[in-house]
Amino acid sequence: MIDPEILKALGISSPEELFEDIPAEARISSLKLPEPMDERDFIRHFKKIVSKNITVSETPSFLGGGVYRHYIPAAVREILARSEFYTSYTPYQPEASQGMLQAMFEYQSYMSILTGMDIVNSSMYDWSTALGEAALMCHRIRRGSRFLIARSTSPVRKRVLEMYLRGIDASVEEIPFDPETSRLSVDSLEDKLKGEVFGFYLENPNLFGVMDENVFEVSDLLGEVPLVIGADPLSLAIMKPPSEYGADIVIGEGHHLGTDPNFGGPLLGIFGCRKEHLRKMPGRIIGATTDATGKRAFCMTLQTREQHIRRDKATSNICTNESLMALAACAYLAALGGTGFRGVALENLEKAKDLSGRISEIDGFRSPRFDAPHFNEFAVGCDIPVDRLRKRLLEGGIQIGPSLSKDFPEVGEAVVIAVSELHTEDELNKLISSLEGTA
Amino acid sequence: MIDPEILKALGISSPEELFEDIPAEARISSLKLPEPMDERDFIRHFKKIVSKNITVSETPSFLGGGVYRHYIPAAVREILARSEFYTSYTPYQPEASQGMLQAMFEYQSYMSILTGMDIVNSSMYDWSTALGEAALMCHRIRRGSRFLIARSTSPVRKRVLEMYLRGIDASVEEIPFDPETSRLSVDSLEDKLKGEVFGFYLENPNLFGVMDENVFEVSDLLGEVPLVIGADPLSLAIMKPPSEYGADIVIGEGHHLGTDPNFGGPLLGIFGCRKEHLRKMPGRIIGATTDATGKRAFCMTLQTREQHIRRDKATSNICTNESLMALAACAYLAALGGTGFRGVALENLEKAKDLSGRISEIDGFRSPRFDAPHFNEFAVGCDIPVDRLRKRLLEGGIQIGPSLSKDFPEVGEAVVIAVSELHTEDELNKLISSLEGTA
Amino acid sequence: MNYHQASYDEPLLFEIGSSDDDFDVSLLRDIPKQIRREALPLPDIPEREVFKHFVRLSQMNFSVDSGFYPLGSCTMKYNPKLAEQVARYSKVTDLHPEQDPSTVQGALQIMNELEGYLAEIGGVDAVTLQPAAGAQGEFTGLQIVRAYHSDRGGDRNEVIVPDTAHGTNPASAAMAGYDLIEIPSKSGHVDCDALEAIVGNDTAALMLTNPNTLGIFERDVIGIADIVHRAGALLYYDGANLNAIMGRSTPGSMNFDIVHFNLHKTFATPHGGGGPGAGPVGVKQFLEPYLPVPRIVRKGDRFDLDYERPKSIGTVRAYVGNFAVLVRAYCYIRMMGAEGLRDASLHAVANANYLRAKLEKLFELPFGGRRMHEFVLSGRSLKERGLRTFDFAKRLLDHGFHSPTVYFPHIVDEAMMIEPTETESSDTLDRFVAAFEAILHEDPEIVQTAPHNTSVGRVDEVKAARNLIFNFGSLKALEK
Amino acid sequence: MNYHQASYDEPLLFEIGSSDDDFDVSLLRDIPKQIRREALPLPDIPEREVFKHFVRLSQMNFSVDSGFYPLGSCTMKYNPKLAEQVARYSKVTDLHPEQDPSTVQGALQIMNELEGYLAEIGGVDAVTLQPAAGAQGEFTGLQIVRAYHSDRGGDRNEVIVPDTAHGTNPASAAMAGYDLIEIPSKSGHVDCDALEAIVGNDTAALMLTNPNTLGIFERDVIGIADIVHRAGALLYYDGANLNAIMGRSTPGSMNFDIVHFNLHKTFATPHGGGGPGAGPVGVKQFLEPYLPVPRIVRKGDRFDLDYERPKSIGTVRAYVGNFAVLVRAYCYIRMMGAEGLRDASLHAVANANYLRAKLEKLFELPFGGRRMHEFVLSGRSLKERGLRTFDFAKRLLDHGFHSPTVYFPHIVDEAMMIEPTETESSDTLDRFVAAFEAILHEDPEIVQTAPHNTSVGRVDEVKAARNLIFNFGSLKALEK
Ligand SMILES: Cc1ncc(COP(=O)(O)O)c(C=O)c1O
Ligand SMILES: Cc1ncc(COP(=O)(O)O)c(C=O)c1O
Repeated sequence: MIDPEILKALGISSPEELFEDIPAEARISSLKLPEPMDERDFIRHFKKIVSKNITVSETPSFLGGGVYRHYIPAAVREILARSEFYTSYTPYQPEASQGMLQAMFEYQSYMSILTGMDIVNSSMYDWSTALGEAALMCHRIRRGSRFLIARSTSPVRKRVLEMYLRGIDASVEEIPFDPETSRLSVDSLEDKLKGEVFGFYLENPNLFGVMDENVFEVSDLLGEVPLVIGADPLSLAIMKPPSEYGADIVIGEGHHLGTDPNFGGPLLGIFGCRKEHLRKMPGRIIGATTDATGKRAFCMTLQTREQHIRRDKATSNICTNESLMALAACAYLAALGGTGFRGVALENLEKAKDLSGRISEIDGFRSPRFDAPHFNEFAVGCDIPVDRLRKRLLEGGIQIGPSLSKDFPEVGEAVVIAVSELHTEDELNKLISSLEGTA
Repeated sequence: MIDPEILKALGISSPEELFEDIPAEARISSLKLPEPMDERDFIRHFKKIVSKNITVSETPSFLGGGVYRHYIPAAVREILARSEFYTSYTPYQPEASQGMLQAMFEYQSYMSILTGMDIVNSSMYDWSTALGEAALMCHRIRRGSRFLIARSTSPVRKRVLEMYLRGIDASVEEIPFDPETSRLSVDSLEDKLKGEVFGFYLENPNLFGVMDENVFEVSDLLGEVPLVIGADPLSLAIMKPPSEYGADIVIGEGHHLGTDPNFGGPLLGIFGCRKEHLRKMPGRIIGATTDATGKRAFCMTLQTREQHIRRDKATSNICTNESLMALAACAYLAALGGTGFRGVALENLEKAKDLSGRISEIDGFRSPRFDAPHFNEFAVGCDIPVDRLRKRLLEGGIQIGPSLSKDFPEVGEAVVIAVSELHTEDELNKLISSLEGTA
Repeated sequence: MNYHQASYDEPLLFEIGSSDDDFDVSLLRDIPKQIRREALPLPDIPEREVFKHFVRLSQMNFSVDSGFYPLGSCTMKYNPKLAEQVARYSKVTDLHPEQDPSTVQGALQIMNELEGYLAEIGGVDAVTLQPAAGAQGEFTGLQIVRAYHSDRGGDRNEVIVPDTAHGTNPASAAMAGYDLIEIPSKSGHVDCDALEAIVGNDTAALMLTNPNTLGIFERDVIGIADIVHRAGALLYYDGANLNAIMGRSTPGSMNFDIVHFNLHKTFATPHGGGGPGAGPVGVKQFLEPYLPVPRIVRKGDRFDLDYERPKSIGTVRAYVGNFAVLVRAYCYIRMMGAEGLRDASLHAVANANYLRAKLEKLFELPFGGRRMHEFVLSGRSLKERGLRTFDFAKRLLDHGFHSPTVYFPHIVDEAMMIEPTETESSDTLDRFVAAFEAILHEDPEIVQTAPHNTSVGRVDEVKAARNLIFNFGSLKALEK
Repeated sequence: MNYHQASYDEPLLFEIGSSDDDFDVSLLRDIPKQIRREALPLPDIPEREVFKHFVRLSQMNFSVDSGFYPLGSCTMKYNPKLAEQVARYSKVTDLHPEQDPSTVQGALQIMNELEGYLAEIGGVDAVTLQPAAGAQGEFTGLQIVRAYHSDRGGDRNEVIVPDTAHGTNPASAAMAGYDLIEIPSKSGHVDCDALEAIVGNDTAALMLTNPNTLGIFERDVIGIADIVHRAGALLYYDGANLNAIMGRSTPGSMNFDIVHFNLHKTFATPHGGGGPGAGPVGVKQFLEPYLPVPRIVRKGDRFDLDYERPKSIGTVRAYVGNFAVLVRAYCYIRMMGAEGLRDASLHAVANANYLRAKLEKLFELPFGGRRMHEFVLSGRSLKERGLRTFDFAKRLLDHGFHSPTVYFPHIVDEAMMIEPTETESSDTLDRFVAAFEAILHEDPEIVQTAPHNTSVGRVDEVKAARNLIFNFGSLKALEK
């Protein structure tokens, strides 16, 4: 049980003495848990359970909405398996943690280039909480009671946003989109801007995969009201950085740069802003400096914004973040290089366009549902209820998302179809012929 | 194509100039090879091909004979994936290679304890070539023209032995085994010992899985003739080290300590000997020493036996060996510990005994075929031809080995059945009911 | 001491590769011109260089797998490799969160079972796995507090924390919209009188961890709970210190109402260089209706996701939680079993006290006596030699150890907070003590300029805060 | 230079764990008493300690993945990680060599295709994948030579190798039972006159590598082949240097009869810290009948193993070969394609010449002129400063580079044999040159006592050979 040497050193005769401070009422005699297993048995047990899962690599899946499956180079997987990375923690002692610090600095650098933001922090939990934090940050920048968002925002993220705003008692209001194109209705925005608005959020590409040019008109309208843009970093390989249309804060999801969907977690919340807002920003930031000999070195900086220093006045409560996912994104971008990364983005774009075109030829479907250029996903309008379609496709082993009609009655029966470079011709054909079969 | 800087530095205008020494007759214009693939395409291509394999983890397999499947702890797999180990080479610069050197020293230490040999080298290709090298080493110890082996030696290894002895023009002669127990016929050995015998080789447990106590009588008979013992290191967790019955050289296969069967390669040839034979030994040896400051350090030693120094007078031609497999064995033994390792050996022993008992109850089978204690495998006598049985079992997804009758007509129709801790009750039941079905 | 961390002059990725600038923009023709990117200055780097880069960086990173990491409050225990292995199965990794529940029955079963184990270990009735980390667990818990009170018609606006609380406690309270009340501790304990005086109709909750941040068990926890409950407030347990009591007590049996678990601490999931973690939250039955959606529900043999929970607070992050982390914790708990967990807390506490007994001979241990899984020393006496805890911590790095958590909790002057965890051997602890002793005999000059054996020397943090260089672009501009 | 290799005072495994000596021997009752083991003094060590141990050892090991490894003749190129990944598929690892061929069709197909690719790259007609490494390939080739000659009724007992040959060439010849004849080279080339004079009815084969060990292409290779063939002997190609000519020439087109390939050199399979490798052997059609059994044969869509080859030399090792290594080489070739391989040789040669051009300004390059994929410098001039190549090589370690191969080939005084391979960037090569320059300006004392930045200092190899300590038991006895 316990090393007698240790008991002796502690001057106690029974290990139980170590716990004598626990009052009798608070004690338990044992835990009711399954018997322990050795490795072999656990593997068997576990495989049996997870074999019930049907994965998106075994069968064609067209699910997207922020979580995607992209090809992960073997080298990236190996890098993430380096246990010096994954068994370390927050680099409180920079001298001993230059490896992770440098990688985080590199991640920040990559994301700065993609987003155009002066500073990107070294991760938030996910896109949805990044949105919540962005709204709170807007509130620090410009007090107010109303936060506006484009109606083409993911409902999943919208729900989290509402949760984050509860503490400051602010309301979330939606700006409708153009029914034809799903682009932001700029006029509506203008109308809504009156009053105590402290920020506006728009996703580009939007929930329906549409690349929205109307954003170029937003910044002027907003004036001092901060603009938050949500973007898939992959789209930023071929789309203008949001800085160019006036974003104050850029957020997004980055898990698919280097990690698998993992049933939706862990993810990688990207969070960047312009330098004038720096001190209002949440999350950990790595800065460059030098060591005592003048050698380049990295460390956490501006920690006075953070909870461990600033406590209830901190810009966020975040402590443990998603550093490993940021490392993955960094390694992924390094492995693909600019050329490879742009290549993947283009391939996704083209595949989506082709697939949409093929679906549009099937009776009973309108594709794309919105008449505008799309990135890697697109909405398809359906004559039959999507729930029915979804079920039928599932019987054939094909997975698509839920109906948009629940959250967007004005769109009618429609579903978002996401593709990536990993979809094979076979898989696409299977979708097409299944759709043909249901029409 | 090529960095123009480099061409400039070389003072040439076209890369082709670099190859101008190649005479025109020896040139080729191109290679006929399939088009290059990127990672994604290769994975798809490769998976398609290897999906045709039916593995011994998917279906019950009772194949053994030197290659086995044992449970490999997750930590061992992770250790082997450390690329500082697997992308290094022979530690010619010991100061920069202490990691691998220390691990090899540890491997040697483990194997010394298991085999009882004073020195174990840091690997041969496999058991079969270790046998060939052992015979050549015996020839260096004691010239002669005849090398004796127990007839219960694996035919696979025997064939390689013959290949290795071709260069010294020596013959291989077999000592029969007791037909009841398959133990060495000591009398026959005595008879054969007259003449120019330069060594005797016996596997213990033998090909049929039998633990042979007769070995204790061998050493005295042999006198100055070197005794070579072949052993599964796992059996040495519970069996006496061969040093205790007079072995001069101990060899064996070690791949299953930490690596998968891999269709039979790479494997790990274990090779140890008594210290008086040290300088006649083949292979790389790691020794302990100190560095300039007196700190403990390791390096290759006794290299004057090796090909890179001694050339045609070397004790072997081996250069690239199986160091990574030795590392695996070292990590495996460390992870299991003495207690765990002995536990696995015992579990195998017991499982084999139980299974043999169950088979013995089926009509048409005699099990074990030989009346003696077995380790992890045992021969089963069959009333029907094994080839037929094998085919039938295969249809039910069960794999067993080939008939012994080809190499051992005196044994008749029989097959060796190997089990390990990885066999589930289900798998064993499946074998039993299939055997019942064929009888 | 022969230690030296690996050290390479490793350039930034942007200095290794170069970016391809002659890109054919006509390929972008499907993108509206106005929004089309014109330049993508990301470097192209051969795989060989990328891999070497990260191998080198990894070697320049202190980790649990390379050494002793006694970072107090963080529970840097060893992470079993089996959990890593199974978390890499494609049956785990290749699941999309929006799949139909019928296709993710295995994943839901794992989570359902894990909820059950955590409920048992926490002494609570229901658990949500959604929160991404401990701090988010706190945020979730406080949203539950809010929902509970507002459901009962009595909004309350204050959350009380002790002055030893971890920074996330006040920060989470603030984020959830609460006013923060800090109560000073007394001899390292919650001051019940002060608490009694402060608690009232405005009190929504008291957040506590037990054993507390000093590693001292609040003996009077039941009394504290009574005070809080009598005032109609709730008692929140910060699970960061659960490792000390697993299998011996539970937050539930101490009468806490809400508890978060740090799977990356207590349940051995790796810390990921800063994350991901997972911060499940458990509650007593009466709070169950407020848990976030979706809830994982079991119907006979089938599992489903339930969104129809009228009283639910909503969702705190997208989807069900950090699934890949949950899988690792599931593996850990199943491998340990009840006895294994009980044993873990025993060794964690024994190791801490072993170290405490040795080190209190060298440094002052405020509020003396036995500790649970961690303890806090004061490095005050170093001042006599012109040194600070800061210097001492840096010098420990030279001896091959990670430093303890320093300057926290704030109530201890020059604090060093040490948590060895159960996975360290007494050999390691002895070496750590020897390093302490050695450093106290070293030339103060060496200590003051430490570290010397790390990949870089003492880092100028002031300069970092002054220069504000957060990416390669600015760095290049500055270094020019 | 800020380099330092990781350095830990890492004990041996046997010093970390302790062995359990109160084992219940009654558990061994099924083992005959006489042969039953009584003690098993192997340590029991917690996973935490085992893992830390190997992480630390790995960091104390120079590797391709951590730096430049210009070991001449060894072709230490980068090993693409995809090959590692696919080699770990259970469809690859979980195959037993005695499975029925119908159950290993995928494995046989991979091998069959790989044989074809190697035949094409080597310019030969048939390939066996059985040999475990280059040296075993040589042994196999020489057994084929023997079988061929004896088949024609004329046993021959001599094998000729140049004095620059790698040690395995003479050693393999000796092991195959041949007398060895070494011919001196002339200006770094085979001396054709000497060859002509020596070759005769006793000559079984000439073993050659081209480009040769000095990195010089034997322009007269066709003439050499003629001499050998006229004498009725065979010409053997040591494939260690194949990386220089892939896609531009083939051993076959140079009229070699037999060739071995080093998959761990030319085809990017990792060197494994010393092994495993793989040494397939290719032959011209007339030698095909002699190849080892089993042969992998294709019958329509099906693959089989053929043992019925009356003229076969037999088997050189158990089973079909180092399958897991073959899979990696297969992956490499399929990813590279014809152009990729051609490009590899181009960059390998360009890199070598780039380095050669820079370094010949610092050190003598015997037999001057252009080189192929590697070159050999003489460190003779170091003697003027009281130094040797040995010292220089050690000092390179301090600068973060692995040393070249030293003191080989023997015909060059104080040799340094440098092979950069195609996977190194010009940046790395420039840094390497800078290190050379720097060392030449350093205090000779520092160089003579180097290395200083490695995990241990200069290792006393003489003491190792004197003490003869090969395992922990002896070490413990000695250190007491
Ligand atoms: C006492 C305590 N509470 C809360 C937290 C926050 O947990 P997390 O980092 O998972 O958000 C920590 C983390 O260090 C902690 O130590
Ligand atoms: C020229 C040459 N020939 C043969 C060999 C032997 O190959 P292996 O080490 O694979 O046995 C080597 C290996 O270093 C070599 O460089």
